[in-house]
This record gives sequence, C-alpha cells and structure tokens, in this order.
Amino acid sequence: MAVLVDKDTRVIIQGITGSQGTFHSAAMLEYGTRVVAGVTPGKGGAEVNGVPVYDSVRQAKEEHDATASVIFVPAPFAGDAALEAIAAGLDPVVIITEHVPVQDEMRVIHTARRRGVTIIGPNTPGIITPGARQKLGIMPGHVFMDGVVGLMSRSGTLTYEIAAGMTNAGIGISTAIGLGGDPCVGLTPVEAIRLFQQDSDTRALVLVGEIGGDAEERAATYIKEHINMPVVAFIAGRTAPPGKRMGHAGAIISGSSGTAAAKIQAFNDADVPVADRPSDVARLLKDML
Amino acid sequence: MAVLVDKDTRVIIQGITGSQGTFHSAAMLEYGTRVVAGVTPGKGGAEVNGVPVYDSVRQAKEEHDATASVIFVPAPFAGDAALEAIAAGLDPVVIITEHVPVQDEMRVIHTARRRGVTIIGPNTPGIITPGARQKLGIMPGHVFMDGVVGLMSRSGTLTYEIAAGMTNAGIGISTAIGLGGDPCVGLTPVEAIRLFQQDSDTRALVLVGEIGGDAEERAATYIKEHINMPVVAFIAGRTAPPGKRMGHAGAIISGSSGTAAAKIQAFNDADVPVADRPSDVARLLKDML
Amino acid sequence: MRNMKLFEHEAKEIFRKFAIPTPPSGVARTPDEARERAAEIGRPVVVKAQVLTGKRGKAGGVRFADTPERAASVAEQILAMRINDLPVETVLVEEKLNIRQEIYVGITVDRNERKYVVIGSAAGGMSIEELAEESPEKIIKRYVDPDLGLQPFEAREIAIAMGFRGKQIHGLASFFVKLWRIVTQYDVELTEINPLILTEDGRFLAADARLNIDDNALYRHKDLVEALRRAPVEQNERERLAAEHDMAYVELDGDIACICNGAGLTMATLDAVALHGGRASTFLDLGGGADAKRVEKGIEIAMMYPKVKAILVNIMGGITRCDEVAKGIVSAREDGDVKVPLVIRMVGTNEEEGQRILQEAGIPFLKTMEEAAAKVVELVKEAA
Amino acid sequence: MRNMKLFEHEAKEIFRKFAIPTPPSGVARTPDEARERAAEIGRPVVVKAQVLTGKRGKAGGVRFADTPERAASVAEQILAMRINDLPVETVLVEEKLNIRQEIYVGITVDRNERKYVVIGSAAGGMSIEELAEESPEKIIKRYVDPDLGLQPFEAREIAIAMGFRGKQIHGLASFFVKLWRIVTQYDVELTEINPLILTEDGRFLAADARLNIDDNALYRHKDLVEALRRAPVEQNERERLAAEHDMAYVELDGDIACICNGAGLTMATLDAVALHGGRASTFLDLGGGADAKRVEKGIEIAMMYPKVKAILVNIMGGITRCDEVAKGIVSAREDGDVKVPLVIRMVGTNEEEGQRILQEAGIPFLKTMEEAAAKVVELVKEAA
Repeated sequence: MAVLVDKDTRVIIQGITGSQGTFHSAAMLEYGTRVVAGVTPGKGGAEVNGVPVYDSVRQAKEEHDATASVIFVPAPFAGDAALEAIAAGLDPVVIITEHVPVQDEMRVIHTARRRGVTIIGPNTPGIITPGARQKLGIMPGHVFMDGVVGLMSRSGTLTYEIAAGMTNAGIGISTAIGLGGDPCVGLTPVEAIRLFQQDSDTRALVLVGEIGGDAEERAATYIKEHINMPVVAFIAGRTAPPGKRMGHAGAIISGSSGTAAAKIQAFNDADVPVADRPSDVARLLKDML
Repeated sequence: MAVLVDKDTRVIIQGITGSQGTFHSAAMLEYGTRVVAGVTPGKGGAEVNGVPVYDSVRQAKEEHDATASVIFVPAPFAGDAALEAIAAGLDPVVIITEHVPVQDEMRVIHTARRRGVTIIGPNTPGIITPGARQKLGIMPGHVFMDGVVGLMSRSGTLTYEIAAGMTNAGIGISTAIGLGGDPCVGLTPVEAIRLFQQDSDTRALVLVGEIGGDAEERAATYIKEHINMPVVAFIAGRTAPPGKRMGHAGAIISGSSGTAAAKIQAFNDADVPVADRPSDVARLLKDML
Repeated sequence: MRNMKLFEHEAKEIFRKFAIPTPPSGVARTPDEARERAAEIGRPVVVKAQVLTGKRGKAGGVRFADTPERAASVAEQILAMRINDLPVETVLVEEKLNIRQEIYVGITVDRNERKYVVIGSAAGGMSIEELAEESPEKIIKRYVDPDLGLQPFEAREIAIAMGFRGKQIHGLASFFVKLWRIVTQYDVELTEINPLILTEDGRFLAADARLNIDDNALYRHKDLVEALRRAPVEQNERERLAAEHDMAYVELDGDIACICNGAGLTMATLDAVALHGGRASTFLDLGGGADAKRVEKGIEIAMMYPKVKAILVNIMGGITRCDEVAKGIVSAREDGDVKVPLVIRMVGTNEEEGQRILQEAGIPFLKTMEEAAAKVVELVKEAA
Repeated sequence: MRNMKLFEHEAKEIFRKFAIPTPPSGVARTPDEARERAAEIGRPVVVKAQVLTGKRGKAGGVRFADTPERAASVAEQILAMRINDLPVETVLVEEKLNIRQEIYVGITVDRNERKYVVIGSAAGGMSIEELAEESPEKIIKRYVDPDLGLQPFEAREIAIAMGFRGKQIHGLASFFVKLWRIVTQYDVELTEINPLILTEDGRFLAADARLNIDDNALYRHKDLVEALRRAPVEQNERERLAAEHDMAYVELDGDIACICNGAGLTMATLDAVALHGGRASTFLDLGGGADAKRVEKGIEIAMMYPKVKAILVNIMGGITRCDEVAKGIVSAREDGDVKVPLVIRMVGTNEEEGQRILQEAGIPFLKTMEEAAAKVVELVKEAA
C-alpha cells in the first residue's frame, strides 16, 4: 500500500497562485496527483490549472475532503502555512519551501508532533508513490518506477540520480520520501523506516544520507535492532572538509559525530552495505533482492 | 480516603525561608502536616522549623520522596515556582500567593493540565483533610472537623465561617478545598466535584461560590446530570452592584452571566438548595444527611 | 480583574508603536489647543472626551467639528463636562473619517477557559455586551492556544469568519496579529478597537482604542507606568488611601460600612446586612493577618466617606488575631475617629483575649454574623 | 546551518542591552585608538583581535597590556596579523579581570532533537568540543521545552548542576535567562560566553561573546543588520557574487570545480572526483530550475578562482532543463570565460535537446557521473 501517500490521498496546494505553486500544481496534475484544491489567502474564488482556490486551508479541506497539503509559500510565511495545515488536520504536510527560519521549523515540527501529524521537509523535493501515480512535490515523476523498495533521502537531485539508476536496473520504488535538506526537518530516517516496516509492499530500503547531524547513525542503530529486510545506504560528503558548509544547511559537521566516516561506520556495524557511488546503489540492491 | 491530600501526602514548601513560609510551615507542622522539605533557591542547606531547605524542588523531591507542594513565594516568582513543582512531578501544587499576573496563571494552569497535575489556587487558603491531620495551606485547622462532607470554595475566611458553623452543628468534613479567588485558577468546581464523586468517604457536598465567571453555573449543570449525593450551595455577593470590583479579582460581573441571581437560578434548576446565610449551610445539610 | 486602564490617546500611542493604523490626531487640554490640533490636521475633525468610562458618546462627549474654530468651541463644551461622575481633563482631536463600515475587534482573558479569547464582529460601533445579547451570531470568538499564541492564519480565519474577502482579509488580520503582540508584551487583560473603521477608500483604521493592563503585572512595565506620568487608576482620596494600604475598598450607595477580613466574607456580610433590610455604604476587606494598626486605619478610611452612618466589623480569626482587631478598634475609638455606632462580631484565633479587651473598653460585641447584621441595621434605623 | 556571525564587540553590545554584565571595553581600529581606550579604562587591559574565527588566542590575537602605551603597541602587532587567513581590522580593548574561575555557557539549536539546548560547564576557557571529548561529565546539557521556553527554574537547575551554590545560583542563572531572551528575540542559532568569568570579588562577567544569527531569519532583523553597518558575512569577491545569485559556493584546496544542481548531488560529485584520484577546488550548487544565464554566471564565478584547472558540470535534470544548461555552457564558452577543460554530464528533462545544442557547439558530454568524474581527473592530470 506504500507509505503516507496512496491512491486515496487528496491534496491541497498552499501557495498555488505563486509561480512555483502554479508550475508544480500543473506538473502534479499531469503526473496523476489528486490535487483537489489550492489555498492563497486573499485569492479565494480564483482557479489555477482548473483547481479551485480558497482563502484558508480549513475552507479547502471542508469543501473537498482533502487529506494532505503541499506548501509552496515563501519562507517568511511557510511556518504559518504549515501550522494552518496542521490545525486543519491535514496529514502529511509537505513543506517544499527552502530557507525557512529554524525557529519556525522547530515550532512547526514540535506542534505537528504533539498533534500526531507527519511533516515532510522543509526544503524537500516531496514524496512520491509511483504505484498510485501520486506525487506531492517537485520531483520528476518519470525517474521513479513502481516497485518494492522504500527510498528515503536528505537530498533532491541526488535522489533522482539514484532513483533513475534503480529504474534503469529494473528496480522499482514503493514510496520515495525526500526528508528535507535542512538541519531541522520533520520526518526523520528512523520514523520513515518505521513506516516502511509496516508497509507490506516494501521489501527493501534505500537510505540516502549526507554529512551533518546524527540521523543516519540513529537509523543504523534502529536497522540493526529492528529491520530484517535488505537495506542499502549512500552517504554524500565523504570528501567535504570539516566545518565547511556545502550548500545544504544540514551539512555542517559538528564535532566528530556527523562525519561521513562515522555514518559509514554505523551502517557497517549494522551490516548495511554503503554504496561508494550513486550507481552502486542499484547494483547492491540487485545482489540483495 | 478524602481527595488530593491524605495521610501519605508528603509536602514541600516553596518559599519556606520567607516570613509567610516560615510562619505557615510551623502552623502546618503543628497541625500534623508531613512537611518533609523546604525550597528557597540560594538557601540550600539551611533549616526552617527543623525542616531542611534545598535549592531546587527537584533536589527536595528526590531526597524526601515528596508528593505535593505549597507555594508561598512572592507573586513575581510564583509562576516560575509552580512550573518548577510541575516539572518535578509534584501533585497537587497549591499556590497560596495572591496578585500573580494573569498571564503567569494561564501558563501554569495550561502546563499543569497538559501534564495531568492539579493546581489549587492561586490566591487560595489551600486544602485540608482533617481526618489525616494534613493541611496544605493557611487555614485555621481547628475549625475543620473530620467527617463526610466535601467542601469547596472560592473564598478564604468565608470558608472558615461555614466550616465553623458545620463543626458547631457536629458536621465534619472529608476534605475542604479553597479553589482560589482569582479569575483564573487551576482546579475548577466541576473538577473538584468529580474528585469528591470518586471518594468513598464523601457523602455530601458544599459549594461556596461568589459572583463572577460561570464556574458555579457549570458546576450546577454537572451536579444535575451526574451527582446523586446531597449538595448545598452558598453564593456571596448577591448585593454587589454590577461592574464594581469587590476585593477578589474574580468578583467582577461581566455581562448578565456571573450574577448571583444567575448562579442561584442554576442551582435551583439542579435541585441544589442555596443557603441565604452562611449559617444556613449547616442547617440545610442537617436536613439532607 | 483589577487593571490599569489607559486613556484612548495613551492606548493609541502604543498602537502606533506596533504599526496599527490610527487616524491623525492630537491631545488638547484647552479649547485653544484643540483649535491648534484641528488646524494641524487641516480637515474636519472629531473631538472626543478622554475619560475611562464607556458610553461617552451617549453622554455627548464625542462631537464633530468642520473648522478649527468649531473644534475649539466643542472642546470647550466637552472639557466642561463630567461623564459618569468623572471630569473631562483632556480631549482627543482626530481626523473625521469617511466611514464605509464600523467593525469591532478585541482580545481579552476568558476566565472560564483560562485562555485569551479573540473577538471580532463586522457589526461594530456598539458595546460588545449589547451585540452579544442582540446578535450573538454576528460575533466571532476564537480561543488562543496558550503554547503557540495567536498565529497569523488564525487571525485570517477570524477575518474570513467575520465576512471579509480578498485583500481585506490581510488588512484586518494584521490588526489581530498586532494586538496580540501588544497583549503578550504588556500583560494586557483587555484591548478593544470599537469602532475599527473601514473607510470609503478601503483602509482599516483604529478609530477608538481601549487597553487595560493587569495590575498584578505592572511591576514588569515600569517604563510604561512612568511614561504615562500618572497614577495607574483614577481614584478618590479614600480609594487612594485604601490602595496604598493594600486594602480592597469599594464605595456603595447605602449607609453601613462593612469592615471584614477576606473578600468572600465581606461580600457575605454585605448580603447579610441586605437580608436584614439595611444597605451597605462600604466594602472594606482588610486582607489576611491584619494587626491593630491596620484595623484602626481601615476604620479611619471608612469614616472618611460621608454616607457612613454605622460600622459593622466582622472578623473571622484565622491568621488574623482577634486581640489585635480589638486593640485596633479600641484605639480608633479613643482617637475619636468613630463618630457613628459600631457593631463588632469576631470569632476565631485569640477570641477570648479580644473579647476581654473590648469588654474593658465597654464595646459590645456579638457572636454571629446574623446577630451583628441585624444589630447594625437596627442602630441605623434608630438613628434615622 | 548558515548564519550571520557577530564580532565579539557587536555581540557584547547586544548583551549589554539585555543587562548581561560585561567588562568595560572599547573598540579600536588603530594603535592610537587602542591607547585612548586603555586610558579611558584606566586599569590593565586585554587587547583582543576581532575576527570571526576560533583559536585567536592560540594564534596570538589576545594580549595583555598594563599601560595605555603597551596597549597601543600590542594593538599594533595584532592589527597587523591575519588569523586563519582573515585580516584583523579592529581590536577590542577591555579591562583585564581578576579571575577566580572560567565558565562556559551557551545556547544552540540541536538539529537532532529539533530543540534549543542550553549548555553549561564550570570548566570553561577551552572549546566546548574539546571539553565534550575530554570530560563529557563536566558538561551540563538541558533541552528547552519549545512551548514554554527556558524558565528561570531551569536556569537555576543548570547552575546547580554545574556545581554552584548560594547567591551564585541566581547570578549564573540570570545569564541563561538573558541569553534565552536574546536567542528568541534575534533568531539566534548559536550564542556562547566562553569564558564567562567569576571574578575574585564574586561577580560574573561575560569576557567573550559569540552570537550567530540564522541567515534565513535576517529579514526579521533589518534593524540589527543596518546597525552593524556591514555585510552579514565575511566573504571574498567570489563568495559575495555567488551569494548575490543565491548559489551555494565553497572553495576547497583542489583544482576541479564541480558545478551541479542540488547540494547532495554536488557533494556526491566531489566524492566521485576523489574516488577517481582527483581533488575538488569548488563546490557550486546552482540550485533548482537554473536557466542558461544562471549556468553561465556559475561558470563565470567558478573561473574566477585561480586554483581551478578544470570544470565538471553535473546536472540531473528535473525542474532544471538540460537545454537551458547547454545554452548556458555554450554561451560561457563563447564569451571566453572558460579557459580550462570542461566536462559535461547531464541527464533528465529535455536531455536530447541539450545534447543537440552541445553537439552543435562541439562540446562533448558524458552520460554517467562516474565517466564524467574519471574524465575530468584524467584531463587535469594530462594538463599537469
């Protein structure tokens, strides 16, 4: 059945009247996503790509029985938009926006956690379930093929790179989740793994991490103790110098934890093979499946 | 077994080194209260009335397995003290202090509610269980006699007046709770009634209210629907002019709700006799017990 | 709830600091100043009495003036008024707006929910109490999550629920968001804008401003209190004295002063007096643990009110000791402060010693509230 | 996390606004100014290089001076230094303290917990990372409840856990409480006082100050940015240009510039270069949806760095269209910007059209990252 997003997911797009929202709502519709409504406060009554626009999430949800939200509103207003989606009971809430202030991120994540809502992102390409032809985000849908591998990643294009490699090798995906490139994001790798663990369609996992934080280390520990299905990992930033920021706000190395070496060691300890190159992911999967 | 406070309650006193804390800790000890420790930050290691003083509630709780707190610290610091007691897991937390800013009260009450802790007060004489010889507060212990009536009140001396009247009439009390005279207080009459409802020792209730708010009206509705034991009410402020503040911050009349007439009507609707005079409370109880 | 009430012009000064749009205005204490303010504004104005009481409009305290001359003359009339027994010492001279719609917005503490509540109505211009009674469906109420505070999306939802659409959603929502900042920053117990004006040209402006600050939190706002350069509350001499001694004191229309310890007991004592056919002149709560001096001071303050024809002292001794109360009463009588009949009822801590002191001084006392209330009413009737 | 770092003297100015005690001090840009500052202080001073990098003490950027003359001469030495390749443009002249104890306190974002964390240690004066490694038991860490924020009682608990007693509990706790106010008010990502000095006479003073503000939140702090009268971050010309165009740009020690779309892909490309024995000079992330102009600008910025001996463009087309990328590359080459070998790998959206454009321009391209990485390393080796 895939995780978080399936054929019954009914999506609203917050910030649909902006250029990003307009462009990607069209792309989502084209892919097959059930985009039922858009929200831009003050533009209620308009229409974008044939989708009706409302002034508030609550109105859009009530009119269209929506279940999930994708947020494209600019960074200064993204936190407020996410809190609005949480308050309206949408789940998951996918925050595409980058450059969201970290205090806003923490507030949103904490509030969502208290209410049992899954936040994906911020700064994420989104989430896609190829088997249901549903994508909530900005990823190119055609690189993802339906299948049995659960993919989770902190990167965007690197994920497409790896997914494309899998597709070329004939390996499909149940659901791919962009966890988001910011230091503070909602859904963590461990939480994502737990979701995949309960999904009968998922029979292997790919975890694409990068330097910074200890989310991968925690995931490795969890995998070691709780996961029996095959898992392959990839870590970007092996050659990043300590302390240098490499674009993703998440990629600072703090202290000795968070280095690529520490993460690779953790996966090795959990008997999870770590691909040297993006293209190795598909090869390793082939061996294990 | 009484409610909230019984023979096993182990009490710490926050602000024990102040004049109020020193005076009332002596009075509590004399009455029989199990005061196990005091807290005044910066005065750890001292002793007051033979009670050891700690720098933090956490230390005091851990050393003495305390279960409840009584707060005498000055108003500007009372909110912080209450949050400290809540964080340390003490329950109930009795806030004697008056003049606590309403924003602090709301924060404390909300936090306590989220953690399942009972706040009594602020601006309360406290709580007393005569059968256990335990009082957490400033009331004169000798006017309360052990018995089967649960007493709850928004007033201080008026409660003593009524309790003394009951004692003179040979009617004892299971537990008496001063709910506090401020507009925003922790334990509400409805919540207090629920506690008494579950207490096998309590076989009748007295509710002493006053003008302002609709706590009494809500209590009346609850009694009508859920309470079978005898209940007697008293409402102070029948002759208070609308809009005038009568000492208790809680006693403003706002709009048409909150008047003595509205409250008395609500009790009448619930078949709860309302005493005209404090001394009538004991008389009415006698008739019903 | 006790609170410090700000004058409209004081509240508007704070509003402007938080970028809440208000019409151009200036304060005047004389007709000449009003003329100057009106000339500075250079358009028709409204001259408004600055008093801390409602219904000033009905009392004639709000008048329009098309010219500076006319502003001076209406200011002269208003400055000569008393509204609800309060003198008008200043007026606010403010540009007269072209009104499309009058709106109500406010934030206050809901004591029952123990939360702040935001209130809005597209039908402003009247008191929210009347509106609530006559058209409750026209009032939008939203409680504020104590953890998160009021969020912009909630402010927009309220504006939408009030019936606004398009850009006006943002325009109105910003008022709630800014008022919320003021509420949290200044320990506000009640703030209202009534009316909030939507002008013919589509702007929202705060045409009135109410801001009441929690007295108990004033220690956190010393700057503000200093900036206002006035006492926190308008008081007469007796009220001022009582506040100075931290006694709760309220004057009423009757003739019996009730001096007690504890607000509930004091209210119950007033009620008992009424049950026996009397009428209270004074609510005076000495508070907990009053000593002889405090009791004497309380009697002294009560006697300053000309309406008082008798005094009823009703003490339930707990922390308060009856011997101290007795000493205070004896001392007050010896000083010649007490020129009216005095009825004493006291029980509780050190009751016997207190009775002894009163007996030695020849002051009778009673054992129950009911007897005491009956007695004091009887004495007043005898004197009449 | 990207952030704006404040100089010590800038951070201390904010500290003082929040009543955090700091020693008397003044900023100097010349030896003469340093002499004046020291004379004003009138006691022995410490002269400290103002640079946005750690370890300035080890580099000789912190020197003591007993007289104003001596202050001038050490200031002259320090102002001539470069620390971690950064010039020293100003020094802070500050009263030298009589130190009883050096303490560490700080507040930062814990990315794993998604909460602020308060950190304290009675063993200050060294970097918290070293301390954490050598004596983890000496570090007290407390997460802050996102709903309530740091409460005074928690600040006291930390001070107690750090080993302080008596009045010092309050003295130290007030630092945490005040730092917390700064953190919430200014979107602080990291603030530290190291060392926080306990003087011989029992006072707590902030002897150093670090304050990093979340870049993403700077739009909320325009006043602060303006008050600093400088760019938010110290940058060279290339970094400034990249930031202006909202590209992520980092310079490294190698010789191959990697220009990609997406941070993860860029990092993976650097790694692939290393796997094939090469070393990257440049991390340049064009971001999502780059058009031809943006690609051209990226190549232009990369070429400005003298170390660059080859360029690897690696594009995974999603929102980014390969035809636009190809146009940008062609345009850059035509402008003569590209003076080194250029290796292109691109796949995804409009891949065929992009390939056609490159082919027409005679620019070869590869299909996989591995091939491209191998190729660029080979070209650099050939050139050497």
